[in-house]
Amino acid sequence: MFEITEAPLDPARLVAAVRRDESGAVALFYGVVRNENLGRSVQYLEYDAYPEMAIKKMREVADEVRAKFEITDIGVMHRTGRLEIGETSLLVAVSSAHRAAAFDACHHAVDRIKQIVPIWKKEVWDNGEAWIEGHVPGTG
Amino acid sequence: MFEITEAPLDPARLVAAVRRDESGAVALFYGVVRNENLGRSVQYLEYDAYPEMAIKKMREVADEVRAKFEITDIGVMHRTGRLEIGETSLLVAVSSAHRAAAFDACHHAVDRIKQIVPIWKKEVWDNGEAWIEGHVPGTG
Amino acid sequence: MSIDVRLFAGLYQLVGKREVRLELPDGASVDALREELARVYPRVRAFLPTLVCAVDEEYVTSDYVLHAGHRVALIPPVSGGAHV
Amino acid sequence: MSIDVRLFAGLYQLVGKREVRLELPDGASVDALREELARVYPRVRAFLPTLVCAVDEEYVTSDYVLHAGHRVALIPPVSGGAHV
Repeated sequence: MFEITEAPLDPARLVAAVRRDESGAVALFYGVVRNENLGRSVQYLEYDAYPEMAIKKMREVADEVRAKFEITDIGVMHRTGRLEIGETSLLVAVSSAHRAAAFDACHHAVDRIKQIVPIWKKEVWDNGEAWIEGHVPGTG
Repeated sequence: MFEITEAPLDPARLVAAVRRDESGAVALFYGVVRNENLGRSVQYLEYDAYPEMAIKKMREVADEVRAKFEITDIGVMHRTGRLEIGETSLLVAVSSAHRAAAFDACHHAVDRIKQIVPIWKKEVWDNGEAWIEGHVPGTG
Repeated sequence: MSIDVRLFAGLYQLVGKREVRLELPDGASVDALREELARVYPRVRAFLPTLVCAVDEEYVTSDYVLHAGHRVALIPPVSGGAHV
Repeated sequence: MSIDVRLFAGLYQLVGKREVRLELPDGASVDALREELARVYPRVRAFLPTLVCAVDEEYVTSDYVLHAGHRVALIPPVSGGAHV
């Protein structure tokens, strides 16, 4: 399951989608809007995405993770639009027979998503705003 | 939040309990009943616990994890009684400012819970059953 | 002294009780308590080597000296969580 | 040839449009496209070095040759997920 949506993310739906009867472990990662970044007090975030390509790149990350770790399934959801402090922007769920693979694969997936999936966030403070420039995605 | 309960576990309640406004990441681990173990087809599991001591040992694991990793909070829930394939027996949630600490702390907590928290599972197959002997908890 | 001992998991199933009261001499150790349990319930003897004792919700060693009023439990090897 | 270019995030905010149509000679490269964008919208020039081009939802290099019909987007440095 790979989704880009303006609606609040539903972790239960994602976990149900990745769990198999042979899965003994599910690792679920929440990326959450926090109230501070680099010393600046954050009011809220705004996310923009290139949805068609973001879904394609999420699938690419999933394929990479499946090749590298022994997992039963992986799913990713990312929210767009305005998000308040404490709201969830990113969910990554990995199911696996054993816990180590679930943790490692989920961590790796989060790292790769932040590197290659075309999604952007704008920080809004009380006295200004800025689009955050993260990774320049490679062409390889 | 540390709980032992016969009721189905509620991950949303646990995540809400550990999240802080300064948390940018939550790692949530689900231990799930799977349909097979060591080549035997599992019908269902039954969990027993020493609840007062299990809660005490969960808190001990949490203190250990807090001392070792930079996290904002940790919570653990374990279910007891009869659990069917696909049901969740264990939830461990860790919130943190940054993702690496959340993943590492959550993984470490799951390892330690399995070593020292007085909880036991019985596997039931179509032709028998056995209490699973895992770790002999140390006295140190 | 009388010591009430809580039992769990396979040990509970073997003995058929959640708690047993054992009579022990004052100053008896955890080892003596295990021996007394096996004397009263011979079918648990095979399991004795793997049983750890908890006193007041803390794991203790075999030479730990018990007192009346201690909350005592015998803990088989633990196996919480999933098969992962 | 006419190429429609999709814009996102800071680049969208700077240009004020989700998509711009650029006129380019046949066989123009991604570099030429970026130059043309900066000619029409001079305020994007400072951002050119960090923009990666995507063609048909795949990242391409600066010398990639564009064709009419390509789905083209300019991608600022990505920053999905949380600050973690």
